[in-house]
Amino acid sequence: MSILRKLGKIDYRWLYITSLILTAIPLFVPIGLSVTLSEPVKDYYAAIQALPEDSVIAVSFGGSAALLDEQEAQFLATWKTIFSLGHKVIFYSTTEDGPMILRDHLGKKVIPEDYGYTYGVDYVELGFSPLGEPGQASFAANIRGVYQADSRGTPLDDLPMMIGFNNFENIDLLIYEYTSCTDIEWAIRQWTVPYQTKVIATTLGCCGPMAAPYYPSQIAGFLSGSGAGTELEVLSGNPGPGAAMSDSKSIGILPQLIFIAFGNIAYFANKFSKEDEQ
Amino acid sequence: MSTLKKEVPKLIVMVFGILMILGSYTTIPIFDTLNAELTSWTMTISAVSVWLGAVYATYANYQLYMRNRKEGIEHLIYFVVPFLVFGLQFGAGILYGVESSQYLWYFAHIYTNIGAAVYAVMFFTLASSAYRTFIASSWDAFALLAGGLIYTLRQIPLFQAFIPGIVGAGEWIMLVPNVGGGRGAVIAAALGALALGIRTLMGKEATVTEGA
Amino acid sequence: MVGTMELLGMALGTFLIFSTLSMLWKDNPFFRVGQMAVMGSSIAHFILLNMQTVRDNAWTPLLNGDILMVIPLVLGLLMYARLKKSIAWLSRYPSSVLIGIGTGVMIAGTVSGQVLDQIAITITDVFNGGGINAMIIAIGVVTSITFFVFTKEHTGVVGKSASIGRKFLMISLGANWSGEIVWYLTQLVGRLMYIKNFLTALMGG
Amino acid sequence: MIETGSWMDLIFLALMTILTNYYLKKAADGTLPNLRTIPAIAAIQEGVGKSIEENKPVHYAMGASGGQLYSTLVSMTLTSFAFLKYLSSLCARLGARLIVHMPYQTESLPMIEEMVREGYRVEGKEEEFRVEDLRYYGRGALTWTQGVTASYAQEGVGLNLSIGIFYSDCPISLEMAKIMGGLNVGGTGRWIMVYAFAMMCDYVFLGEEIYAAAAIVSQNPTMLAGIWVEELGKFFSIAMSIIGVILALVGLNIAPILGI
Repeated sequence: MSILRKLGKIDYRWLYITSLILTAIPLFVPIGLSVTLSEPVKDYYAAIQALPEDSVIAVSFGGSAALLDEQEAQFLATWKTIFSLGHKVIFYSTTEDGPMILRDHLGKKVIPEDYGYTYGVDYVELGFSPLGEPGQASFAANIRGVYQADSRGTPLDDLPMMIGFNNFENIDLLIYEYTSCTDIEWAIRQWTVPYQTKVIATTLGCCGPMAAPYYPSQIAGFLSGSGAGTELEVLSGNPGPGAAMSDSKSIGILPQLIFIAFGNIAYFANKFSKEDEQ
Repeated sequence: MSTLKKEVPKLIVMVFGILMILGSYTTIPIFDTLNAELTSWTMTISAVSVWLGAVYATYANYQLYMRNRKEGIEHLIYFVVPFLVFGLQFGAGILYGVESSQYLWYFAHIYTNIGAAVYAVMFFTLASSAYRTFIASSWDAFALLAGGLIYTLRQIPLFQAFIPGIVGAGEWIMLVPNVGGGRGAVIAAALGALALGIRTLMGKEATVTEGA
Repeated sequence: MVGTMELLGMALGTFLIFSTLSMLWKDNPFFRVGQMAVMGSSIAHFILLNMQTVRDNAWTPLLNGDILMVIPLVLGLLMYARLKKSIAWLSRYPSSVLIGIGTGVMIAGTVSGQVLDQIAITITDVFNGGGINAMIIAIGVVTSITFFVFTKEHTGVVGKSASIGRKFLMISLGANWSGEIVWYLTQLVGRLMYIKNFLTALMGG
Repeated sequence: MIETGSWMDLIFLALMTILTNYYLKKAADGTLPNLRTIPAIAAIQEGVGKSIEENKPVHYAMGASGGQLYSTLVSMTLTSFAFLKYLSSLCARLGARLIVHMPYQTESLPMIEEMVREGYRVEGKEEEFRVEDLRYYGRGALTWTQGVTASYAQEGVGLNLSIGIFYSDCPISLEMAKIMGGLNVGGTGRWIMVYAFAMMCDYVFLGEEIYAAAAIVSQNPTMLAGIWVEELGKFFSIAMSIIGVILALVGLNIAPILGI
């Protein structure tokens, strides 16, 4: 009995070190586990697929350098899906890191020109503005109120795609990429509620439960975490970084589950032994 | 003087708050224009104040060094390193621009790695806290444990493959009881925030009206 | 082949990952140096980006004749009044502007987005034939709000409702924990992949 | 003139404003709400006492992003200011050292200093206030968590009070304070992060409790009176949900009245 009780008092550092080792192993010895698709991911993909030809998609890009491990699979698979369908895209960054990540990824990992796109005609990149919720509202109502030029300094009116393009009326779908869980409300309050713009969202794994109350009534679909990014990779047939992470996550979580079991065994062993003593 | 120190700020809060509300609820163009203008102001005010942080950080760092300097040379290193890194990065940003390859090199290797590593550390801190608290010692604790475990298993490919129905169960946890509880909490917190907001605009919120 | 600068960067990155993770073991000089370096780096990065914001949002428009931009610039400068005690009260002016704007935006967005719409969705889901799940959500909403009632002791009907609400809240907290821990695990995997790539590059891979 | 679909919002807002005014008047006459106990409030004083006994500092954290003034989370910022003022006053009165881990939003720093100074001033000890104990770490959760953790490790933790806007910073700061022997008390209005407080704190303010608790610690009648308004809002939400669901079951949808 005393051994069982000790299971509840193991030094945390054992948990840390076993998790670290087990997470690392599949990086060297891949297992290749399959993934199962979930409804919000299927609906996210369906929302892009359902757009008529030559639709315009606005991507509110909330990329963060420190969170790329979680976000990268999502946005790479999303961009590949959009570009393969030929829709026009307007990227605007809501985080400081956004333009740097776009520069790094949108020219090296997914190249729009490979899909026959021309900058300024089929897609534009507006750069960073610390939008926040009021900024999202301003953008939806009057893009030029927030951006006078694109990220390269070209005035918006000199970009063919942006001529006569200035607010929500020109946008068929908003892909709202965010990292701060409650920010989903900004898209709902400033896009869905006032303009009934169709919104799909990508966010971190932790934000899934917070996005769920708004799905499917206010957001048509969402990706939460790199796991959902992996699902989109599978669904859209665009393999990417998500798949490589799956195995490590599967094995790395095991010590946590075992330690939770240990904690419960120790608790009940303690409880029953006290009852026996009484 | 009291009017300038206390009453005018209260009035400013009230006027700007009401202007923003009018912009949201009316179709009068002037309020929309004002909303956009004021929003732009907030970004500027905030951005201009950015050096304040450096002032506080420098002062605290200097005082820490003065207090610990006799304990060893390492404290001099701790004191100098932030200034050195600041100077190098700020210089690179000013000389080459924040979107230059030099700055991006710095950004990619320092900023990105430490940021991501801090999040990795959180995996461990959450793990140890779960080991301590995910104990089914009551029905409330059992609910916490069940919600946490089922949704975790749903997210991990290994369990998706070997536990039939775990995806459905995990989705159900997320889309049904989580929504019920979470929505109730959101409504309650929103009401708390609203009540406080209204008091603020009425000039009755102590944190805004009192100060040294 | 990876270039020398890239390899150097990866070595630095790997060192910083280890220094950050090392704090889990205990406080140590590597962690301290890493922390101080990050602080300097982060403040520099933040200042640079904000200087751009000032330039794009206020300075350039001002030079182009938008005279109104003087106001936010002056308000921003008033923040520094806090550093001198005799004029510290002046910093309340910009703070009040920000609080007023923030409160106005919050009120307008919260009433519908987080109160009325949430109740409406709960009802609509039942109306649209959401079945047992919609009913469970509705029960969760009502009982969990009861948990947050402060002016009634949690006894009798209120107590029972609050107790049920607490179960819903706990499940929600558990699900939130789960979402976070899997995300952080992803971050850990990402950093391990970075170190693996560095080792591969170091060996000429 | 009025935005389409906004009438119900405006009516709700008007009612809340009228009720606020009414209860403020009642508060002026000395009528205040009776509130159920929130154990975490008493724990703050206990924690300050523990810090003095152990000769360790009291830490106050409002989150890496806790200084948002012009966002929808401004209420949470103001709430954290109320706690900060209370705590600094308590520390000044009892003689504990207070370290404040400031958020990265520089626009909130003047108000933070003002709150701490005010706390010391009301106790007549403004000269004991030390600016170097207001710590700033730069932008984002990553630097903030590192700075806070380093401070815990190097200076010790008696009480760690964390109230404000927390994102993914609190899982490290709270757990590290716990591992280093601190008494953790705290809460946030951001539901998504409440789990971390529930798991890592010795005493927690669950979600909305921070607003009520801020009014209680302020002992300011107008803030306390405001709790009535929140409460009526909750009763309204409960009643509308129950009535709406019953009517929905018999085929009547009242949701459009609420704005959808």
